[in-house]
Amino acid sequence: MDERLENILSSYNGNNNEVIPILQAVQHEFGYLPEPEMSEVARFTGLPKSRIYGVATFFEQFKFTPQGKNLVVVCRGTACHVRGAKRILEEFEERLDIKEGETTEDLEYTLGTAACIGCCALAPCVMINDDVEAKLTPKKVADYFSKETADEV
Amino acid sequence: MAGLATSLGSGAMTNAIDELGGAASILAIGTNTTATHPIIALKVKDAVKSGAKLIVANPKEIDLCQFADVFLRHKPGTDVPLLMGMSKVILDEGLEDKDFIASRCEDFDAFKESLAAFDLDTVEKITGVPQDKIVEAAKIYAEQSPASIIYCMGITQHVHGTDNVLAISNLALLTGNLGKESAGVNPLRGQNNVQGACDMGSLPNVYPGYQAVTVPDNKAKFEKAWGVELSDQAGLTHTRIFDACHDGNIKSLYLVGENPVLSEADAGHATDCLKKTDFLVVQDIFLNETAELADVVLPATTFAEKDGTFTNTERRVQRVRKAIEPVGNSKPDWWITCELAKRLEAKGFDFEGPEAIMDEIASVTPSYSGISYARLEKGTLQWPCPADDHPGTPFLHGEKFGTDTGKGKFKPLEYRKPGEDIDSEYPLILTTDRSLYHYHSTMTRRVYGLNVLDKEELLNIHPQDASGLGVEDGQMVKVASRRGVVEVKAKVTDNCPEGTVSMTFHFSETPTNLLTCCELDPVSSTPGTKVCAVRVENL
Amino acid sequence: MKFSEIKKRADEEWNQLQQSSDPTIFIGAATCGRSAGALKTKKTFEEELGQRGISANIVEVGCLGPCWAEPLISIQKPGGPNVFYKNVTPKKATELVEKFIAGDDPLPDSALGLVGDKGKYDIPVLWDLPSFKSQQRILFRNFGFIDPTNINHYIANDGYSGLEKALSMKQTDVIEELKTSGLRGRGGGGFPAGRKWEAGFQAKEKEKYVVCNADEGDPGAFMDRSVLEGEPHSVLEGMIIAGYTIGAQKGYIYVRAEYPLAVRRLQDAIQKATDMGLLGKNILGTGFDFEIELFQGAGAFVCGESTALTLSMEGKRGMPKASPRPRTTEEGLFDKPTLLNNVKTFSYVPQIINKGGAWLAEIGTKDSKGTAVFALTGMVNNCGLIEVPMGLTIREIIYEIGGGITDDKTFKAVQTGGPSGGCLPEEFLDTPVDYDSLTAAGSMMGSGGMVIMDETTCMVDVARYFLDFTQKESCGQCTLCKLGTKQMLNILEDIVDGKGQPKDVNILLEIGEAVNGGSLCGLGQSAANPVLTTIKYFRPEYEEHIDKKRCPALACKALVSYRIDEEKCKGCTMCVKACPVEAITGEKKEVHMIDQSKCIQCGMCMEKCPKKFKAVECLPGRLNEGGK
Amino acid sequence: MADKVQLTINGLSVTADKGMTILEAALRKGIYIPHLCHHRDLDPVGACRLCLVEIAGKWTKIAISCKTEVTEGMVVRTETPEINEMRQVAVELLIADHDTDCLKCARNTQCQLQRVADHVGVDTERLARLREREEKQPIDDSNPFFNFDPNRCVLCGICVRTCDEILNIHAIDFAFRGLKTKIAGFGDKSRLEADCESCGECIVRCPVGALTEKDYKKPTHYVKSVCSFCGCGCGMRLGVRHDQIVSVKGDISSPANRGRLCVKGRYGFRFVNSDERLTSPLIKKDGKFVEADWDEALDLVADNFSKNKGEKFAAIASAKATTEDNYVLQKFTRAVMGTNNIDHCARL
Repeated sequence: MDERLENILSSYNGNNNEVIPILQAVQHEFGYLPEPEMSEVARFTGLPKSRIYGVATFFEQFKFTPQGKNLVVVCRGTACHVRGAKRILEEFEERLDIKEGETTEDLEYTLGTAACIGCCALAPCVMINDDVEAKLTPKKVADYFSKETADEV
Repeated sequence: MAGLATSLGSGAMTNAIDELGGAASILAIGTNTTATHPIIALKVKDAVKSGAKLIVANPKEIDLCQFADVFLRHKPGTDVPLLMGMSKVILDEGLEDKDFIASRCEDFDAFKESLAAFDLDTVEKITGVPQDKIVEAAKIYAEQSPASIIYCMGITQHVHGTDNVLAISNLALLTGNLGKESAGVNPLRGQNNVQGACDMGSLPNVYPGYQAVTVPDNKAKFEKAWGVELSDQAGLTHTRIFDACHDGNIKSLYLVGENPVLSEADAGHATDCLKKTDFLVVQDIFLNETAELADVVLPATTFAEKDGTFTNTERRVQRVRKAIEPVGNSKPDWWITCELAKRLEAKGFDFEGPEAIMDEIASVTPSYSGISYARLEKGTLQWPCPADDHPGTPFLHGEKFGTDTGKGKFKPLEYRKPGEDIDSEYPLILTTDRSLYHYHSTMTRRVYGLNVLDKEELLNIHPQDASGLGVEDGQMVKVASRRGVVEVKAKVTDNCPEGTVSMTFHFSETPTNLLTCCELDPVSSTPGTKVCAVRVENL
Repeated sequence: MKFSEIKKRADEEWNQLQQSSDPTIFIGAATCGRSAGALKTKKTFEEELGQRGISANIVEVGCLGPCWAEPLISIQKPGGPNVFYKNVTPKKATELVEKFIAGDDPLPDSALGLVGDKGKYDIPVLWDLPSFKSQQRILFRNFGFIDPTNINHYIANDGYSGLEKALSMKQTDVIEELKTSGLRGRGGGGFPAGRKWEAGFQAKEKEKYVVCNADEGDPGAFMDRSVLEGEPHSVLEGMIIAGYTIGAQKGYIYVRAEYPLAVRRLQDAIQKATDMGLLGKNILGTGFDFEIELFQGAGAFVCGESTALTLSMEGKRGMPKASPRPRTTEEGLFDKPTLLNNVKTFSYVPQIINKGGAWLAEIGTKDSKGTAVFALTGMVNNCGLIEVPMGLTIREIIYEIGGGITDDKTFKAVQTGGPSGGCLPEEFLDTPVDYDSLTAAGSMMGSGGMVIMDETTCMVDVARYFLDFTQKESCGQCTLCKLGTKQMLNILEDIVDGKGQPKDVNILLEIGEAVNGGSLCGLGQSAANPVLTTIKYFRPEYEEHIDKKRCPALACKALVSYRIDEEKCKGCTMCVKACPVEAITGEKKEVHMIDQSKCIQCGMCMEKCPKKFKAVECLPGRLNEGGK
Repeated sequence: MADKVQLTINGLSVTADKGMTILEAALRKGIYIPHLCHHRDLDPVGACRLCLVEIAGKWTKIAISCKTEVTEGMVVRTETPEINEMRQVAVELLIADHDTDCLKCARNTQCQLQRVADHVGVDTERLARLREREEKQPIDDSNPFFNFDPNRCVLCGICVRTCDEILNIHAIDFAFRGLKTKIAGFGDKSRLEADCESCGECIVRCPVGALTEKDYKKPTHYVKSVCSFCGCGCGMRLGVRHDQIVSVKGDISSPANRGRLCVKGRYGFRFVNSDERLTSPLIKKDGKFVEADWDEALDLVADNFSKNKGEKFAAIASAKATTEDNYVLQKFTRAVMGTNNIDHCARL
């Protein structure tokens, strides 16, 4: 068993109600849910593997492929929608050359959406890693990337 | 079988399969139930779902372990100390059923004395099972009544298989878990009709209904019924018959529906014996490995082409019905044997059909007296069914045991080393098990889909052992015992404990039984195929 | 420790801050403040004060409410009032330090309002402002004033005294107070809290649970988050009282993992309450044990539904259980009796116990007591969190508190209740907000989102938006919700795409009624609401899309056209260069023309046309190739 | 009669057992209520929303009949205009999402969706407006005994519940969410790679053509018999067509298995009609087998046996053969050959 997984499991008892917290910890550690780790979680909790998979795939939070270093989450909330979130998403898709839910080939960015990140008064907004970027416009998105590129140079 | 017959008076399952559902605890020892008896395994899981406690005792981590409250992973061949250790815990904790012991059992003191040798320290050392687990299991078994034990070849196929069985019956007697619904000792019989074959006296020492051939009254009864004189000498057992063939003492062997070249322990030896037999008649549905050696092969029909009955592991007699015409020129087994008898000018073999045979069975077999095709048409019957109006018997020993005294007999036991010793040359223990997808081989190997699902023999080996030998998952290895060598693909898995490897024996391409040991249990003559010393080599 | 001692120490700490000889700067540092840059502002204050060698107290506080004014801070100089400043960027912070803290100019232009004695300041009193005047702050009473990570701030402001009082009461008396208060569940259903607690109390089993539903998932709603971030102890206190009342020893808070700050605040609050003996074993020496654990939801809207929520806590897929089934108070988490309430419901409880049920019953309407909390968003000037007495009208909320519609546009509709709610048109502006009035109008209270829409919002598109959400969040279990929402969405997409068919509105109504009537869970049974209410109130807009292929709000790309006004065009070629499909022709200094057959209605030309010309206009409907 | 309940369904007086659901009571009375996700062996989930009924009372309510227990005096109507409208929409939604190439489906005429659609009827105009699922999903034919066609799956969950509740294996479960929900094993791989034991219990219960037996031939009739593999002795019904066994069903009336079968029992019958079956007696001549007729073979054997009576003879019986076969063989050994040298593989 992977040592990192062993560490995670050591703080749990293997009860059924720990399934989601354990998967969250695994995802936090590995960046996604690798199959061998999910198998071990099944064994640890004494639950069928297919059930672990069924639970994991039910929730938005869990990913099954490696994710980008930076996570961009475009809010699709009502307030953001009426203030043009769709254009923001399109701008990110264009800049990153990926579609919603995908990861760039260099594993730098993953682009996602959320039902609402709860910053409605600052709509439209986007969460980049742990930071919220408020009152975005397509231009601000473009600026964000030119700044990134400039930083690299 | 010999074990339970001595201690309880009957070698069969004491309870009906359905009763497992009502058990408060179940001890499954020496049985990989989900693979060998899938439908009984479902009952066990049902019981667990409705609250029963499950104890699994097995050297291998089997599928049933997922449902177990306690998993006792004892070393192969250490069943006696494990079970005796549990008995000792029960007695030490005062959890025994004193009334039951006093009123229904005998020889308790000698048994109690023999328990002294099985203190927990010793038991832990021999079995490798931590003490607290043994205590936990003992308590569950003693306190969660009714308790049922199920066991299979993991108990019987040992050089001291009879001791193993007696250790089980001791445990059940000690806690009064016999003679009532959902409480009992249940050997899960392997073949579909092994119970019927035993009931019918396809055994060297008894007539139908377990009536000993050496008892003059029994001999007289059958001489009268069959109108001939009979031998008063017990015959040879299976393994001895093979030896006698080998030595030329037996000239003619009439072998029906078996494939010893693959299924017999130390199969190399068995093949030798058959080759040396003067005249070998094989009656089967396929030209299998054994039939290849025959002088004459007689084509029999399958169950689908004939009428008759099978008696399942819970003593349930059920009707088999002809669904299609015999394939080609094949004939039912009974018909072929009767034709031979007629050619030998014997009387009493002109049966019109299976129904007439059953009528004769009922007339000479007390436990089948009440069974007829007419009754079976309405439903199944569990023997003993001694009269036409008897409903059959779901569980045995309700009033008294079937022993000479009517009492359950405790048996003092001692620890004896398992079968073959390992040494530096043969450092691993090979134990045999089975696959869900095959039953022996003659039939299932001829079903395409089953061979897709389970296509080849695999040697299960613990990662630790594998890395020590430089063996990787999926590679071919050589397995050698003191009797033979086979090549097989390795499967690295911690289902197998360290020091033990396992294989099935369904594949003629990989004849596992070339390796196994045919040292016999001194009482039952069962070979100890579950413990055999081997060496694994990287190819 | 006795509660009186705890309280004494807390009061001391609080008074010390209040009477400090140093100025105190309160930074609104909830998620909304942080996203607007509050932490940078805070850092600036620290640096500026440090450089000047001014000693001051800097306190992070929860959200006051007016998100439009973030970053929002307040400054209280010794003996002076607490002055709130809006949109405090680092630059503004520097200015405030220089002019107000170091100097004496309170910069009235940057101020929002003040709390306390007005004194010499020429700044309006905060509570007198139109956007606060009709608010009534019960849940929010401490928001913006106390440090949520400082338990003593909470205790000094009557925190945990409700618990102390409850622990001395009989369980049935606690329930009586709740019943008297008329408090109804704030999760949306509006079930009377007293009756629910009573059912929990009466459940026979020994093992019971209290669960706080903090899985706030409605798009446009963030009230619960503000409570968790601004005053987490009030939720804990309510839960502990609940545990005492129904006889539970364990509570869980099911909080969205997408609320990291709220999670941290809760963890901190649980730890501090435990350390003080307000949570855990033998609470306040009464022998009552209660512990609270956090459970982070893994992202599924449906888990806001009670059975889906408890299932997911048990490590299962959050697929709601079909009725008939036992109530959660009989069989909930781990099949044990479970009292499940929303964050806000728990948060009301300490004050109800403290002040008595009759106090809350005074506020609000006959059947809806107390206050309503809304996240007021959309096309309204003052976005933010508001707390108003039940019964206030929608008009008052929008035009007084909200400060009217953005850019002086025309109000078109208000959406409440999240994806399960509905859109109400202008004629409902005078509807009082309470459970029953909103339901009667065809919408619902929900958990408190209120989105304002103006003339530029297309109602068909709004319905499509909500359906898209609901469809994506359907658990996938039952036929009607899973497939019905998808088919409705398909039709709505066709309509906004100009491919609507004459019978579409009827088909939408038929499917919608079947979905609402026959779905398995509460979410499915309200999934069609956005479609049904928009059809009910804005049917002509649908018909215009379908029959005339026009989007009157100019929001549906496929149903608008762009045209260059020949009079206004100066031939600057900005639009020609901007057009991604080369649909615009015309040389420099010549009037440009859009080829309607090539145009994809992206609107880039309109965006790029210099403001001084405003030569590109957007028209409803598609022009033919000749531009007619 | 304390354990009986009297109720009215569609004006008919119905007697039901206490604890029964309305759906069970109605079906037993011969009143059809459309349903897809109900199966008598499994716990109800109420997912298909087809079995809605109206229950009269202080507040008349609509409830799913598969989960609502009967109560004394209950008045139920199964077909009101309101319910029919909802059902019709549900059926149309299912049809639009379903591969409707029925004649090519192995469950044609046995399909519950067909039955429901037939009963409820559809509004063809509305149905035409619904969009079919965009992309067809590949059929999973990896298992040698059955196929899984996701395009015909109605996600009733009967297979998942069967594998869980009846087999306790739980090889498959629902995976993903919403419209993407599907039935999958761990990692959404092929069925062959799932923890599936191929017992076929789910194939038997699938109400539509999603799970079907490979190379299925419909039997002309069934013969009750017993499985010939292990000692469980499962009762089975052999499906016969012409001179072949073409399928096997579990026998619900058998107390040994109550209708359940394992992979060998359900699919292992194919050895019966194997090409490799022995069809004629064989006599070894010069080391090679030569076909013989019965008389020749039997005469040859009898001739040899007659010379080796007594202890020079032994018989090995078969635990696969019938009890009657065994009786005859041991009688032959003892009464004709004069020896007790008979045994079988009881110990193996």
